[in-house]
Amino acid sequence: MAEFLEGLYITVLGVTVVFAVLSILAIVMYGIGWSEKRLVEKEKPKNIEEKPAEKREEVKEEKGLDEKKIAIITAAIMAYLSQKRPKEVPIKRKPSQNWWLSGLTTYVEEVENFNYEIGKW
Amino acid sequence: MAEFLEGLYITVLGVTVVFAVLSILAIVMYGIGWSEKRLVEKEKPKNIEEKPAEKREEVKEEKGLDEKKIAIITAAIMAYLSQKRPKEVPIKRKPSQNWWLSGLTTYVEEVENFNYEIGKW
Amino acid sequence: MAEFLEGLYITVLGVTVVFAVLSILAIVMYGIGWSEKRLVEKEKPKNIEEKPAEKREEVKEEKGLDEKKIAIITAAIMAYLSQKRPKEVPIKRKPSQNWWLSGLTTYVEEVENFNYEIGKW
Amino acid sequence: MGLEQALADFFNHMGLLHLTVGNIVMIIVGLTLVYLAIRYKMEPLLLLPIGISAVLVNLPFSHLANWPLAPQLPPDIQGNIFETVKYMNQHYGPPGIFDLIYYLLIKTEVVPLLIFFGLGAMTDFGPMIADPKTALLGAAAQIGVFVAMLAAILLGFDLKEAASIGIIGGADGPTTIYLTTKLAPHILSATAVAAYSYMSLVPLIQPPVIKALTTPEERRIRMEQLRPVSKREKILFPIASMIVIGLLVPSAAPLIGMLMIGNLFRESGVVQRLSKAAQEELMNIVTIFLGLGVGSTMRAESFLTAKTLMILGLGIVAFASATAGGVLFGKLMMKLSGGKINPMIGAAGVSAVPMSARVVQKLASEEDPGNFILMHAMGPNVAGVIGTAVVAGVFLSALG
Amino acid sequence: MGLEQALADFFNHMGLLHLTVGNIVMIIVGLTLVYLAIRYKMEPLLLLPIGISAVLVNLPFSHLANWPLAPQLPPDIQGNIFETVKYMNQHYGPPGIFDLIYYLLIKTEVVPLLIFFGLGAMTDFGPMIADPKTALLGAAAQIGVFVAMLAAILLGFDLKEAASIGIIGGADGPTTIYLTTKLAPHILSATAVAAYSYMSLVPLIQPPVIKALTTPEERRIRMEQLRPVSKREKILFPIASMIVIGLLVPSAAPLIGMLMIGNLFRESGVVQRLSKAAQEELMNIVTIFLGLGVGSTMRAESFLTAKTLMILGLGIVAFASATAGGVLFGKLMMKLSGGKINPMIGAAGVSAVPMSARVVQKLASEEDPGNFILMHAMGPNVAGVIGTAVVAGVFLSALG
Amino acid sequence: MGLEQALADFFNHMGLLHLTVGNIVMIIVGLTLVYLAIRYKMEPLLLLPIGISAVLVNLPFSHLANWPLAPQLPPDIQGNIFETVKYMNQHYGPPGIFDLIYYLLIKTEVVPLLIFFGLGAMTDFGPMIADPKTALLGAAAQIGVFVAMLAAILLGFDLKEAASIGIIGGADGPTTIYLTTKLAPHILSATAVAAYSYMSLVPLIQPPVIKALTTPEERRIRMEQLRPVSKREKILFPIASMIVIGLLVPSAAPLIGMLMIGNLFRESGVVQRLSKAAQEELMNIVTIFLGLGVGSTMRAESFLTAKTLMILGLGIVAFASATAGGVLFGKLMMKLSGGKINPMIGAAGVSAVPMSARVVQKLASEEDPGNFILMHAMGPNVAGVIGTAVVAGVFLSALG
Ligand code: NA
Ligand code: NA
Ligand code: NA
Repeated sequence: MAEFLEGLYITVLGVTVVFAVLSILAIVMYGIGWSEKRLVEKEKPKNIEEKPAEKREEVKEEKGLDEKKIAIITAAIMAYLSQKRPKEVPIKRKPSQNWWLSGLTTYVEEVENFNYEIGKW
Repeated sequence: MAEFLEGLYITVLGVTVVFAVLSILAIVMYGIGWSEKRLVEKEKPKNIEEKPAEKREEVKEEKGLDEKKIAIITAAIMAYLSQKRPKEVPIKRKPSQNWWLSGLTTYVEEVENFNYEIGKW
Repeated sequence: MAEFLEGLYITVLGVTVVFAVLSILAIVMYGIGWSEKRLVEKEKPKNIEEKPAEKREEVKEEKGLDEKKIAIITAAIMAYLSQKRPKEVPIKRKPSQNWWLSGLTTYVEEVENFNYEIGKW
Repeated sequence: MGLEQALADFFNHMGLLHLTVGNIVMIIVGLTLVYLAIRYKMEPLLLLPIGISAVLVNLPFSHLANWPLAPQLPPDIQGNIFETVKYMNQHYGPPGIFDLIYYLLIKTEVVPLLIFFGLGAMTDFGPMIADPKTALLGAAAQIGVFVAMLAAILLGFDLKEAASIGIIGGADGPTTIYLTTKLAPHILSATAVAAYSYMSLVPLIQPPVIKALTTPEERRIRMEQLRPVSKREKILFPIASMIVIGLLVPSAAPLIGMLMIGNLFRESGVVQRLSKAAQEELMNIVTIFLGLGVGSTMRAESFLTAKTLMILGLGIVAFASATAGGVLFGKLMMKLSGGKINPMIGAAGVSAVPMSARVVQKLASEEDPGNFILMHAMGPNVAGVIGTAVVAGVFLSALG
Repeated sequence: MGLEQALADFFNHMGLLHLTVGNIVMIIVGLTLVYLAIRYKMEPLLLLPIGISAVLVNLPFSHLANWPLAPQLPPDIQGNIFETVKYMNQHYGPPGIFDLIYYLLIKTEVVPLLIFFGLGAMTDFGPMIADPKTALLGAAAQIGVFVAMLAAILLGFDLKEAASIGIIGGADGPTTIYLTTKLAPHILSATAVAAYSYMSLVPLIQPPVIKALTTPEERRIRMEQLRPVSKREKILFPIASMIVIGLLVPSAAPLIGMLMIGNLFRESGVVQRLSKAAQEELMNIVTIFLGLGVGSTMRAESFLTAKTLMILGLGIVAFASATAGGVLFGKLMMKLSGGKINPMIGAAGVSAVPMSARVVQKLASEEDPGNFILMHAMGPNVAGVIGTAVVAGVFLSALG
Repeated sequence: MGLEQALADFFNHMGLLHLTVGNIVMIIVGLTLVYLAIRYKMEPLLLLPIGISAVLVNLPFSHLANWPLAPQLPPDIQGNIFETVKYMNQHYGPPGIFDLIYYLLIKTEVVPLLIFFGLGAMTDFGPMIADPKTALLGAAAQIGVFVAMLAAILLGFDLKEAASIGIIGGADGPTTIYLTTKLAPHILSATAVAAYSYMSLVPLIQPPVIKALTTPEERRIRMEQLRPVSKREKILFPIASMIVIGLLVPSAAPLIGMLMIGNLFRESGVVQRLSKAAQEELMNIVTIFLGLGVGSTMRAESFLTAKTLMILGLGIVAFASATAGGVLFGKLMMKLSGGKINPMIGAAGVSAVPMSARVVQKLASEEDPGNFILMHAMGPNVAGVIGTAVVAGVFLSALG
């Protein structure tokens, strides 16, 4: 029973502390929120002038570049890159490295597929 | 010679054990395979009804979307994304961060290339 | 003052050593550079015959494949892949896994955005 | 040594011949956890390593874990981890890999604290900052911890065990492991397994409790849109809460401190490299060690006791009463706010992030498909992590 | 202290003046390994770190590795790693970074076991599950281990050394390191270097042996398509084999256990995060430590002996006889199966995964370009990893 | 224990009531570092963890760091890290996570050396190989180290402290931490913070010094295009420099050795996996530990002294005189080369890579927008890393 009583004491202590701590934390957060609000109000007047400018710019960009054209350009760039890349990095993996590079599985699966394909014929 | 004899004993023991263990493992694997087969057979009847439906769906999808159209749509989406992304993450790296971000090299190579280009003129 | 004197000794020692070491290192580097130059000169005659062939090949490839065509092909491949991939990996994340997969945030932000959208109506 | 001798020796040390009933039961328990993890995706990142590691350590002579978990140590070396491992090596032979993980990485708090660090880097405290009063619901849910603790005392557990059992109701795995390791290491496997199992069972445990305590009208209450939270606030929050809690409950400082450092890395925006490492590289490695280390404590002698069954039972009590505590306090806040707060969000004070928040959302949608309170439930949800760490701090300062 | 004194002291500790012939030879050996790794890509992930670390530790007074490898320890602290490091620090000064890596990460088995864990996460046991009888070929190839062991005894090595040398024939680096560290740490560098070197020379060592033991007709034998293996089977396999082997050969449990945990992570599909970590972040870091730690044991006094040359020679014997063992057993299976099995796949029981399987495929293609037996060779290949771990377990239980 | 007693105990250990003025000042210092790191991105990867960790350890009883930094140890255990931690545990209680990081990872040199390893994998020595004579400028900048050392002695610091303070002028964080940990651990936090702070202030500290010592004409000097450097040269360089420096200054071998191993991993091209791990996974994790560990040494009793202020002052002296040393030697080389060398590139011998090189480029562009000397400045820049490590080696051999 002494243990239970001690448990009760700790419960009272614990509940008090956890509520106290989270209440204080909540107050601190309200404080942070309040000061943030004041700071933002102070900063706003300056920003009003800047923001529209930014927005206009964005709109312009979007207008300037026709989506269709962008699509073609992007694809072209990608095609160019995909043509370039393999040449730049002529990977010559050694078999043993495959194992390390976890390539084993991929490789195995490749062959597995290949075998199955052959199996079908 | 006593050592060699002991080596022989260990050899006999070892060869026996390794064959025994891998044989038992093989038997276990045959067991797993056999129970898998039975399980699959049990499950099949149910799946037969489901699978064709799935397949049909897939076929539909593939028919529904003309590859050419998809190509254009994809490219368009990508172009749109590539247009968007840089604005979302306006990375402003500090020089010192370059070093950490292993960007040093890239940066250095960039300049190197640039220098060489200039050197040509 | 004894300490300062010792500091001076160490300074003399240190400056001497650091200059000596970096000088020797510089000489070694000059040596490496010189032998590299000789090696390259030796290797050159062989390469001359090979390189043009390579270059011609590259040029051919570039001519062979019209950039426009490549663009379309690439986009088509990508579209095909993007169509394939989601089916191959039908990820079914459990909520708790989101937390681990750091998806929590993304998820939370998603909902946040969603809530704001609703808030507008 | 003749061949016969060699063979005899080999067979004498064949695990098969030394398998006890206890081992077999533990192997089955381990396999069950593996099955639940794979088949039902029950917290697989923890329960899969825990389960498979339990299987391995219960194979006799497997030498992955050679040391006992709660050894009788000479009084002068208790509390000295370096003397302890030396002593263990002397008396129980060289450490297996799981002994090293358990004694050097888990018992020293390193792994649980690094997990908290990673969790901090993964957590968005935004919803709580946007509506600070919801943090109180994270406190209310801790009532379940104390209810379970008192119940455990009544069932005959001593205070330290009872506290470790109660903390299960906090629904925070690392906190449970951290506290149990310090107060009652012999029941670590039971409390850890209970914590992670019930966390993944939250969608089953919570709804009946919530429904019993709320009316459909209450569940239908819509809440105001949360205000947006600025980057500055998100940066200030971890710093402020680390200092506030550190000054009030120093024994919670390691957990809260590491959580908040992780969160500061995340929100500061200037150390993405480190924040990513905290969430990924480091987190993954540490999670592997946590799972294997905790699983290696599932030995027949310490797990297969009536205590373990009681702990599993008390775990349910803990989760249910934590849910009830949260919901009832939610009803109080609803009354005080004039009906602006949906009392269900209190249930999310049980911090199985983000699952209990999702449960709450689901129940809200059931009553009214247009009712979105998930974000409001995230506030108590993350507050519950802090609350449980604070309670652990109180336990450590009173009993540690 | 005057300037002259300072200068004199400095010169007295200049490594250049203390360079022994042994150091010079070892530096050359190290540079050769670096050259082979870079120029011929011979197992670069191991041989590059090993080689460069050997160069560094042979620069006199370089303080990266200050402690001897096989010190004379007082009998009461032998086998106690914590007492050992304390003793070493007392007698040989503070540890260099390589001492810490070697004594705390390699000698404690942590690094080899974590590598096995990663290998498990990288390995697909599918081909072996599809055709379980091929697992026996993985057993047959272990004959090479015993042949080399017996040869080593005849050459004058003691039993523990001979076992460590024999295991080279298993063609599993981490197993070799694990066993040698426990049985004969003073020859660790020689066995490790031999294992990794010959693994990368498999395409040169195996073909002549295979060709000598098989006819072109045999090499032309086509094998039936392997059946597909379900996810369920792949999940059950690591669990079952961990339990089976753990119960039969407990001393192999650490190696097999970690391998199979890794494989379960891989196949379960629910812990991709951890599986990826095992294969990448953790594996890369651990590989760096393994290479540097093993390389740091290449000291003139222990490496530049006739023993090392003999070990290198015995390594070839081991690989060749392992290949022969596998092929001969393959021929037996061919006979028993009525010619359905290509005997060459037995050579893949030498587990240099997946290289020996590729060698087999290449030889098959040479005879018949349409003959695809790579997948069938993968079965013995992965079985060979298990087989070697089992043999290591037998050695440990008989000699450890 | 009654409730009153429990409450009394709890309040007696509430950190708030034990906060000293020293703690408060240190918390403010820590928060200032956090602010500078986030707001002005001053070396955030180090200063953010250092700052926040300083905040945490100054919350009383926070149990993240319980052990003193420069304890009075019995003479027979000094220099024995394993005895030391055992002793600390006995006298100051179980280690907090920061104690473990500091005593086991930083004091043992592991973390600074692994950072050097990662830096090696990140560094391109190409520009220095292309024009080896610029390496001398990396030596010249070390003069700043000695100037600051002598100044420190005059201000009353002892030799070991003075050397640790001087090395700040080398502008290499890990080298500073490495040396200070070995020579004067009680001033570690001051030298580390000074090193990283001033490294990020290089764009403010260097320009006035450079401008004062050069004429606009000199700054306008254009330099010849650097020759291309082959892969072979880049591979040979780390090997050669490791051997050369290791043989001449063995005490610099750990730093230079790890740096060059990392660089060899990078340039060899055959171990991308390991090179990536060195630069990313391992580097990120180690950076976290370095920052937290160093920050945890910022205790009021050791940081809030007149010494710290003097160290911060001497740090500026070190950076400025290092810049001056480099530029003046640059002018000498300009004269000797007949005006082919821009003397400003000497300032880049201060190795805050690549910042000081950028400062030089910026000043060159200001005078002549078409003047590109960045790559030429990268030579002295990376040479400065080597130079500082050599100087640290000299200090260790003379004083360690
Ligand atoms: Na909680
Ligand atoms: Na093998
Ligand atoms: Na420097």
